[in-house]
Amino acid sequence: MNLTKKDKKAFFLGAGVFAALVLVWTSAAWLVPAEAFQGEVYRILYIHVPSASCAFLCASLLFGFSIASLVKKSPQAQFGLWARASAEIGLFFTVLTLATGSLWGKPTWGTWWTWDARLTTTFVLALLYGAYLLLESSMPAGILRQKVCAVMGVLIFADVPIIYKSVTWWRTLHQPPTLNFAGSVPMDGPILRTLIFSLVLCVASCLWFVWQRSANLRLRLLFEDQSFRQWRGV
Amino acid sequence: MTNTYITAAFTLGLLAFLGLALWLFLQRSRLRILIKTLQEEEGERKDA
Amino acid sequence: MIENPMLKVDQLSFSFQHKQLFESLSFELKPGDILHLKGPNGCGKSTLLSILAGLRKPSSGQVRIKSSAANSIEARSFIEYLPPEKSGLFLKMTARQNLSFWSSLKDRQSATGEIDRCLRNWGLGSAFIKYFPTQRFSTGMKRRLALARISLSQSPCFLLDEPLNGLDEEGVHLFKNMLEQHRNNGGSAIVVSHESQILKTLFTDQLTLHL
Amino acid sequence: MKQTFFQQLRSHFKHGLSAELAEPQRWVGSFLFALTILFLFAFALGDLEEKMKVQVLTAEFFLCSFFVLQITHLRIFAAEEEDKAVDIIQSYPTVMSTYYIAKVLLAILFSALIIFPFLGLMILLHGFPALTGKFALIAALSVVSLSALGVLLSWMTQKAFGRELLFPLLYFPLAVPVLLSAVQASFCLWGLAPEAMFLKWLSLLSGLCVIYFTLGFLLFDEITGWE
Repeated sequence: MNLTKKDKKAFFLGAGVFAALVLVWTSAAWLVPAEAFQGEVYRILYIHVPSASCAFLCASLLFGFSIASLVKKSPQAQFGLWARASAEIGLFFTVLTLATGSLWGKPTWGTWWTWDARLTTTFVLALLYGAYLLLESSMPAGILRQKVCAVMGVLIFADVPIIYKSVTWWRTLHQPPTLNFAGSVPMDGPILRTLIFSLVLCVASCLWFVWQRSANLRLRLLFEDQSFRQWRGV
Repeated sequence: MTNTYITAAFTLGLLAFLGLALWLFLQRSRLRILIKTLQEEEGERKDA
Repeated sequence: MIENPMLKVDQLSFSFQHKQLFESLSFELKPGDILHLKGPNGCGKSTLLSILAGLRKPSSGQVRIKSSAANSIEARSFIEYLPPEKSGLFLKMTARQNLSFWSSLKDRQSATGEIDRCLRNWGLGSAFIKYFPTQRFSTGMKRRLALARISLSQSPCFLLDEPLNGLDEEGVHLFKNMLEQHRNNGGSAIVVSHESQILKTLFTDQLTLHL
Repeated sequence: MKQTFFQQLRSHFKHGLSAELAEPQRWVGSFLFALTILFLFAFALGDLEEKMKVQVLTAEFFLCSFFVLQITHLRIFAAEEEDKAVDIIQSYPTVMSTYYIAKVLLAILFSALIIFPFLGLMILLHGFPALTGKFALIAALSVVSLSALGVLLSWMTQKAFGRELLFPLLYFPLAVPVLLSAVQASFCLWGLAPEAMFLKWLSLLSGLCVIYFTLGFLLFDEITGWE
């Protein structure tokens, strides 16, 4: 186990964020007072809402890195790796959002899956992330791949608000959103505080994941270059 | 009945986060080992 | 007054997936020069030509065609590129349609008369050729049509990759006349070819790439 | 010697048109595909109650136009790719966005050539109540926005492995808002959705047209030329 000092520090920081998250979530799951209308099950909100926001945060990260890799022409700048890391972590959070969403849907609506506006948007976002990663893995490495993936990143970011708008219009005909971010759930006192805490910690862990994943990708690229150069006896 | 869903949701979330962190950690250490062996090889090649 | 060079390359290097093809290459092409690009297989001749044609980005270094960057629209209007194996034709369309498209892209809008004369010059004047899609041509005839496109465009700088492959005696003869006429009109060209004996008389200088 | 924007657009369009006409089997194939969809739904439709029937016919129409568009867009650059004419186009002083616009117009033309006769057949055979200007507008807007998107994605995936599988996976999620607003807008026409929403859906559809077209127009230059 020969991690460098920098690695150890980074993982130590990650462990700290994770410990805080465990603390907040356990208190959210059991200690914070139940909510008047939905009783206990609203608590899933504390994990569903932050992971959904992280999923959409990763979409904007992907957009930012895509624009950077389109504008910056220097090949060394590894915005492509950062973009790929944020797409992978974004996929992770969309799947987590869908899972917690259906866990919340079962007791509330009696079914695992409902075409609720936010769930459908997250589902399409998951498809978009999957499409982005598939596009990147099926192209030969090079400048063209970087540019094409950047264009895809821009398309995804342009599409997410439109999907959300169209799906919300579509679903509000059938059943008004019982719970959205601002929320019909009366947000005050301990409920609001816990939600903000878990949101902040979730975003922190999301950024940490993106940062570490892109560091791993850079490390692998370094290893590939070095081993190839060595093999070539350069 | 509902709190089974709550515990399920939260344990799922925590396990997912833990799994992802672990995967990153293992990947990082594997890469470090590979790079170290590469440098050792480089060293040997230089001495030989 | 020294004319500004047709094409100027300085410190050009290109590595493809860590394989260094060539390193800090510099040369100049003045109007009237015909440069013969030589080298063993796989030394990067075709890659160099595709960089000069603005199809590939070099790892480092600069390519200037009449003082504008190789991938700018002004630079592209001066050069005419012939790819090595494929001839870049629209196989489902007739020879005339091919030539009129390429000439309209270069703002030449050559009338059908001019196109027919060019086809006849290259021995592609018969009726069969006028009305049938180019996919039924032999490789030699496809190569002649590609060379016809290049001669029709009258651009000052030709980048020709293996122009003779598939050509018969008459084709080679026609190509030599075209290149000679091009040189006399002050045009320049870079030719990658293995049959250097046939074209030796035309080359003004040569550049050899090493593995 | 620099050509004006419209001159190049005209020569790309004119040439692309004759390239498509020189290879009819490409778009005749998708017309046969549309006919199979027509027959399949005719077998399966049976005698549904009026409201249900209209919903199924709308689904049939947009399902078929989506796949016809996809086939057209996947093959839109086939003429150039065959003998690497793509490299010559990129080595020529072509303004690549004119090339993009010409290809989008061709895609719209040739898919509309298949989709609107198909719509006529559905109206004749199934009594699909779509003989209204509004529905034609919805269909036209969705064809335009999907074509702007499809041509861009088709060029992007040109050099990818397993292109036939990758293209639909990229195309579908980005087409979700177009298909959704097209279906919902047509439901408004037949009272299956509140009338007031029709203008909203139409504005979303035209917004999508503008967004996909401008994104395609701006981003196409980035992925051509020096690769």
